[in-house]
Amino acid sequence: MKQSLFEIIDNTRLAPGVYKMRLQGDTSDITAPGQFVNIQLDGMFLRRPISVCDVQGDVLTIIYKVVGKGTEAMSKMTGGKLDILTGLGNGYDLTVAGEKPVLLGGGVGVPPMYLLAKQLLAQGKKVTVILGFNKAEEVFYEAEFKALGCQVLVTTVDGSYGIKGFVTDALKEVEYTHFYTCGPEPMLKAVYRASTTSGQMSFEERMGCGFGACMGCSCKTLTGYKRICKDGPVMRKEEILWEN
Amino acid sequence: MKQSLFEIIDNTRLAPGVYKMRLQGDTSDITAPGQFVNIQLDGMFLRRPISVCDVQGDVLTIIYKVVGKGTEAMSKMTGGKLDILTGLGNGYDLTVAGEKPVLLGGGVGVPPMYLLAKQLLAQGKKVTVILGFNKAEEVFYEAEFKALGCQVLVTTVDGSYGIKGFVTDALKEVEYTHFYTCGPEPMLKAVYRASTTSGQMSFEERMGCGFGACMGCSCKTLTGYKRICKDGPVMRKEEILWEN
Amino acid sequence: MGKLSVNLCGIELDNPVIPASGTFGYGYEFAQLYDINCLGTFSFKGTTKDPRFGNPTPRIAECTAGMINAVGLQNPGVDKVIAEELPKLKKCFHKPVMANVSGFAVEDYAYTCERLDACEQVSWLEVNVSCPNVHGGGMSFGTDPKAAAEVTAAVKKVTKKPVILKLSPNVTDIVSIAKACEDAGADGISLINTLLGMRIDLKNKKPVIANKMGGFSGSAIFPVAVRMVYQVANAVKVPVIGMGGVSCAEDVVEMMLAGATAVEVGAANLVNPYACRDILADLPRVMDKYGINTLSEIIGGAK
Amino acid sequence: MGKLSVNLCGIELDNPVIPASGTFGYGYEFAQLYDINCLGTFSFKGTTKDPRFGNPTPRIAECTAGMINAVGLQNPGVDKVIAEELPKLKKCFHKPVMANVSGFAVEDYAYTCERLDACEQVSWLEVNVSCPNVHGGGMSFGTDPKAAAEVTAAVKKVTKKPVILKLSPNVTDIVSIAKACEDAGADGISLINTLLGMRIDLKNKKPVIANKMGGFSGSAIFPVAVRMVYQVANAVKVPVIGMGGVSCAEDVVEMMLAGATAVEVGAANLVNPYACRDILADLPRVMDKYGINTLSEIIGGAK
Repeated sequence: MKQSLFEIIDNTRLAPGVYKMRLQGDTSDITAPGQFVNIQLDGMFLRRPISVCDVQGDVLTIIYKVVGKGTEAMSKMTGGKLDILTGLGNGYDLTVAGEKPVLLGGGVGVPPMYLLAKQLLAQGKKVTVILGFNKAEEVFYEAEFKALGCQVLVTTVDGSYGIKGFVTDALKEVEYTHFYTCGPEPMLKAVYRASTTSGQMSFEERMGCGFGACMGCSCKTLTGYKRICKDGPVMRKEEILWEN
Repeated sequence: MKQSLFEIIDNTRLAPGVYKMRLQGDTSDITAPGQFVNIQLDGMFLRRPISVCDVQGDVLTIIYKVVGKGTEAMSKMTGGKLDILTGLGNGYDLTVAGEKPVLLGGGVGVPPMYLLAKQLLAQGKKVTVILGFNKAEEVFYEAEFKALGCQVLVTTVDGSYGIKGFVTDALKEVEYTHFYTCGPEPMLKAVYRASTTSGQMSFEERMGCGFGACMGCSCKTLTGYKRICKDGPVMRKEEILWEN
Repeated sequence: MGKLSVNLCGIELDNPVIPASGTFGYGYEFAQLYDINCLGTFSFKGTTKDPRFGNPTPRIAECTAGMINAVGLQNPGVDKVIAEELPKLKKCFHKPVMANVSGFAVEDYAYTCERLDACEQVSWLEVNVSCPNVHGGGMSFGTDPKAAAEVTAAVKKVTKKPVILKLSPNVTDIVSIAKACEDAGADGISLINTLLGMRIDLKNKKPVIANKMGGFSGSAIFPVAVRMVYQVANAVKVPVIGMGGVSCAEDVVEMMLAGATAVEVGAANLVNPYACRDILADLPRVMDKYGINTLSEIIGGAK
Repeated sequence: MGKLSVNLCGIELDNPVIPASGTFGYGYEFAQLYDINCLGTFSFKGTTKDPRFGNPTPRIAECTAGMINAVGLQNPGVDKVIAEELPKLKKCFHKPVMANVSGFAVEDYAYTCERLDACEQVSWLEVNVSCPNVHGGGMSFGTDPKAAAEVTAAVKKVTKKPVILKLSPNVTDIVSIAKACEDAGADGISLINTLLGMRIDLKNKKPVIANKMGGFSGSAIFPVAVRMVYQVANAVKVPVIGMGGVSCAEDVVEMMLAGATAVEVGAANLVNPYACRDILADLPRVMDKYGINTLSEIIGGAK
């Protein structure tokens, strides 16, 4: 973990309420895809945890959804510096991907799949990415994933774009060795049930500190109590305990 | 009273910890010298009450001392807009000045004397201004008052500039028909005692609202309870009741 | 009922927004800024049997997201309030108004309420047993269920108008006090009054406020207010007026979800004199954003 | 004594800055960021007799200038704390440390304190009778002078180490509880724990926190903390540790002027992991600004 100031390069709208911000700063503590950063915002007591979408040299890319006053304020930023804690969370384990990993991202669960796909491709894996949205207008980053060179499937619940249904409907058609997923809990559960291989899933929870000090985001797993911010956000399928 | 946004024109240092800010906006509610404005600052719950130094058309000039985090932040401002309540307080009554009014300002009690002097001179009065400071480096606005065309006497407690002593020491030498004063309470008391004519004095108190709603700045006078922010800050010598 | 209207103790309010006593004077300062008849009603400056100057100054201290006041119930006394203030108030506010009453003995409360009961423009009596800034009285009535019940019963004897007990948050068990007031006949409960707070001036190493401690208000105390409103609204049958740090339309909705039938706005009026007008203007937008058709339907909605 | 040093229950601290229990874990997360041996000491995560997962999530809600938590004393239980956490802690922190203890029965407190008494790196026992987030225990011991005294007496029987009672601010009369603890043998008092607060999510119209209510902390509660520290420090002879919303060096000085011998920093550590280090770095500047030669001389200076 490192605390440092990042300079906002740009901040662009990708879809209704979804923005992409590029920041320049010390990215040296960001060591794995699936990690997140925690951003301090004026007038907000708690930092805002946001997953890492991409890192290139000293440029950090995040994609975030406007959910409250904090992210609302972020969406209006055009420049300036932000106090950011980097290198938070465990991130995904690439060593167990096998030859044909599948990546499933739902809504704002899509961004962390980007850096993951990039690194898996760099290792010569055959990467399939399934992006799930509610409707056509919400779809983002399909072209970016294609540009990386992965096979990309897009699903929309209302069928207004791509495959009609959920990411799990697309998963049926895919042959894979391991899965990586991030998205809302109902989606994670569906993927958990539908998947036929080992896999890793990234969880969300309201956090206090984001670095393991406050026990605000604890969860029970088959391997004991875990702090989603520090021992997670990525959990292995085998250790997950669904409480409800 | 009016609430409106003012644009910062400039903000310059006059003396150690003393700054002059010029703002552009709707000054129409500023009707008398001795009134004050109440300024909202980011991150501060209460507004900052600051006396009016000058008004020319839509340009408001204030002079303020850095006493805490709020005024500290103000001193660093170079531009932008401020939410300001204008037209607060009763202000000085010019109708009773007589032919030779004397104006006594001590430290940050100096600024309101400027607009007052200007208006009295415009009425053809012979105006004498006594400016009191602790030491030479604190002296400000002597030239500005001279430029208006009043007789200006400066006192410093340590004698490092002008007349050695307090404004009351200079007052002895002046022939006057009425006095106007603003400054720290000990100075007001001294002027009250030393003065040989009727006069008006401007008081300071920690304020809540600044417009008469909260009763946070009440004081007892010979003519009843007064709210310094609304019935004051200017009191007539004849009504003052010194509690300590 | 309309989109914004609520029923407070049998009297319909156009909307639930009520400036809190002590932050709105008798209304005129604000009437110069906007037509205060847009308000549901307002609770005018706390009234006592005899005139009071209140506490020595400084009476105000600033805090993060709030302020401390130790005014100490400055007011001209009930006779002058009725003779001079209410007629002036009537000129700028044409709706039923809420009278806020304090005292130092049970008899004081009864005397003052009886006098105000005779004023037809007064439709609710908000009985303040929670002023932290007066000695031997005020809050001491609000920190003991028996004393609070006594005041309630005494006031109920002298008026047929709705009696609303304003409670102090500086207690271990707010529910027991609210219930004691309800059992003694209170027609409503309003809370929270200010938290007892203190600041020290690092320059002179003394308390900022002459009275040392004072009442802490402002958005900082909102979470404590929501909690107590929720606890009390779930324990009593009479309507609850929620207050404490309310400064925007979202806060009004949150208070009502917690169980408030109406919402008082206090310190916010002092920093933004247009606060209540602005909140009213923004309420419809916030209601639409969160899918709320009428405010009356969300009262106590958070279970 | 040095410029910053203070004496806490007979043990000299290099400085009065102490990370509060529950906001600093067992120190390692922070030891990765800076050498935590710069701290006066720290109070490690609240320990109970048996392991606890704590409350369901969400456990956290944001507020203006603060946050609500309802963690509910998650900890591995005293045996594991002694066997696994303390040895790890010793590696990154070489000074005497403060153990924070909670329980659900008087016997729990005694059991846990007796076990920790045997650990030589533990020099103070901070007994938490004020946790708002556990049912049947925690705060209930801290809202009744008799119960608080009972816990104090039981713990004093099993240890010779200084026993500091951590009190809840959610009470009518904090002084009576502090005095009861002192009379029962407490060597010190620490306060304030969190204020009981609540937030409601306007989107789903439900309490944000699964446990509904939780402990409200952060700079918003500072004025309440200063007031209670002042009241208690002026009523008891034992040293008082002040906490509640402390987030900068000025706050530390204000707490000490109010009567605190040492100062705990809580929520600030969660938003700025370097908070305590930054406060320590800034203290000398603030002391010079306000003409303070040594911190020990200003304790209780505000009269």
